[in-house]
Amino acid sequence: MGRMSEESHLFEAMSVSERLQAEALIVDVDGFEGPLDLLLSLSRTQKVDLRKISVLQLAEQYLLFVERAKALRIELAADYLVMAAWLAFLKSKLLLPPEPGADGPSAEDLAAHLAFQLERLAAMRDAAAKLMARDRLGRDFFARGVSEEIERVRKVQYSASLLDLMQAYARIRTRDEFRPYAFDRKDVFTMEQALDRMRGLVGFAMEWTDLVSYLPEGWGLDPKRRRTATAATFAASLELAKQGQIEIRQSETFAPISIRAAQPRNRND
Amino acid sequence: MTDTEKSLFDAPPLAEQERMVEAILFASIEPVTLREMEERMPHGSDPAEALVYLRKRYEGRGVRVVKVGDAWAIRTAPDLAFLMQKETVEQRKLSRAAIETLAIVAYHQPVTRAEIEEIRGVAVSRGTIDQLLEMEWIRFGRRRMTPGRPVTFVVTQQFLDEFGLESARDLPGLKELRAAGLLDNRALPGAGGDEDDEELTGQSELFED
Amino acid sequence: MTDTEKSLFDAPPLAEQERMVEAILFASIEPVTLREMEERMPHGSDPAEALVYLRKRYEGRGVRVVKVGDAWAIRTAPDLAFLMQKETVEQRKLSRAAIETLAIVAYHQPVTRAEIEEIRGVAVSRGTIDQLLEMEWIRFGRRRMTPGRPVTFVVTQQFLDEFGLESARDLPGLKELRAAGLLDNRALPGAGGDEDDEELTGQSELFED
Repeated sequence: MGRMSEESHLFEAMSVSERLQAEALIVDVDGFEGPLDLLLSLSRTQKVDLRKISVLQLAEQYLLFVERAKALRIELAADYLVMAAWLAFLKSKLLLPPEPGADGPSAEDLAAHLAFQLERLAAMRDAAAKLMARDRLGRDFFARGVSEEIERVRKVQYSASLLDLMQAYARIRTRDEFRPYAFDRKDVFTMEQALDRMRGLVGFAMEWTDLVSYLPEGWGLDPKRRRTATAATFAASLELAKQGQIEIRQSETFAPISIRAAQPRNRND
Repeated sequence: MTDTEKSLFDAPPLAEQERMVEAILFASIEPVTLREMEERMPHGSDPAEALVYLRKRYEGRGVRVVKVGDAWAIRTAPDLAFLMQKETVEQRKLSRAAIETLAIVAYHQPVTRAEIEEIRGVAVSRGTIDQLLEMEWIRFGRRRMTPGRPVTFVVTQQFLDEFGLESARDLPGLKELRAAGLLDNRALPGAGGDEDDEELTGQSELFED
Repeated sequence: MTDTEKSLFDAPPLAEQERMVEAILFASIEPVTLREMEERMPHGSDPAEALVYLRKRYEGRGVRVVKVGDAWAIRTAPDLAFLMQKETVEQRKLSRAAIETLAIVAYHQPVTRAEIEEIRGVAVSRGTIDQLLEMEWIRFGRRRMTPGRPVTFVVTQQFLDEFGLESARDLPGLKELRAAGLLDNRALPGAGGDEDDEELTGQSELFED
């Protein structure tokens, strides 16, 4: 009850000049940067510290503003109307006694938050003005007129190792023989050889068998020969797997690789 | 040849280093970081120490040695602005939205677009942010570790240079605003309070170093 | 300028004028004439006199006040010009032609250009030789006592140092190259030791000096 009388009291307290000001605001609606900006302008008419502002009165002023805008058929952006709805809700909450056991923030908390938002916006406005009033580069103080270009000196450092040198020399010496450089193939097991060998064998591999067991005889002991044979056999099995003749698996990195002949049902898939 | 070899072992005397820093700063329009100076000066030089002396030397002179973020520059004394009409650059007219957005980024950094909108109570147009980015007054900061990982904005060294600030800590009235709690990003009551903790890492980060 | 004028217009103190000249010279893109300074400074100022003091102040500093034509400017002290250079060192692999040429010089020194070309089977460009000379990996040896008295090339001490060799004799011979798999055994006709012997005669001249 007390609040109701307070409200009407506030209405009467609005002087003629304040009413005129409120009307001027409507004409100026484009000049506002959103509902919070409008609220901040309206709050100035209260001529009090923002911390002591009457949010209820402010809500009234805002709602009045929106009413007048409607009367003048001024189209207000949606966020102005959202704010109006929220302020109407806040106003009713402020005027009515709190429902016992009601959830959610109290009307006072909501009002305090709105006051905080206004104060923060005002503070930022003020800070922005102070910022823009500072001495500015190019207006009040100046940088060096001309910069001395930093000359980029690119220094190339060439390098070569002894190995490069020896390899180069070896290359020249081999070229002297007028024959293309060729590997000594005595200890090289080629993929073609491996393919030939495996084609004959995989047909019998019904179970998973370690790839190593497919290495040709006499190639497993000397590390160099073993390496080339392993590489060729592996490459050959990849080729056979590609052709669908075998399956290949490895349980994890560095684990033994196993192969077996392709299973008929898999071929039908 | 022998000189460079020598300098590998002995840094030049401090007075020489001061001359070098002086030459480097005079030669550059942009602020120069200590690191850049170090890279250009002979091995073992300590530009930071040389700067202490250089700065003192230029006190009260027509030009001053100023700190800009983590870099240094020489700038004319502001009281001599009247001599510089010829050099004056037309200041770009900024919209109210741009000025306010800039101030919010400076005072609340790192700040998300949603937070800027929350403070101004209105949507921030793409153009406003773009303009500030283009002027190199703001830049993207780290993403916020909240749902959606929104980008944040922070002010640049260029901004500090243009507004004659040593660091964002020197923004006018920053302390008072902090003390008044006006840099907090208080959430609407009942809208979940998680945001507040997050926000405390805002400008407060600036005070820690 | 008379005393009456001076008092009438109340020119700023000389120290102030010095500051002004300093700021003007600093901020100007081009060198500034005395006349221009005078036009920009408060009435009654005497930039010429201020310049005398300013010049003295910058004596021995990292930057100097210099006269450019009939105008004035602030410029880096010449002895600090090295600060205005940024040296970037780029590591690059020596070209194949250069490595081969170097190898031939190392194995066959002293060797003439014609001999290098004969061994490589292609012409050696002037640039390749120049590059190796410039890197101080090869140098001119004695002239060959043959018609035309061609210059010879030998490797330098620096080359030996950089490649970790006591002398060019330490370079692995063909046998070792072969053993290291760098040479194809069967490629050599008459696979005996002839080649090696031949190689030794190539290097033999080395032992003489």
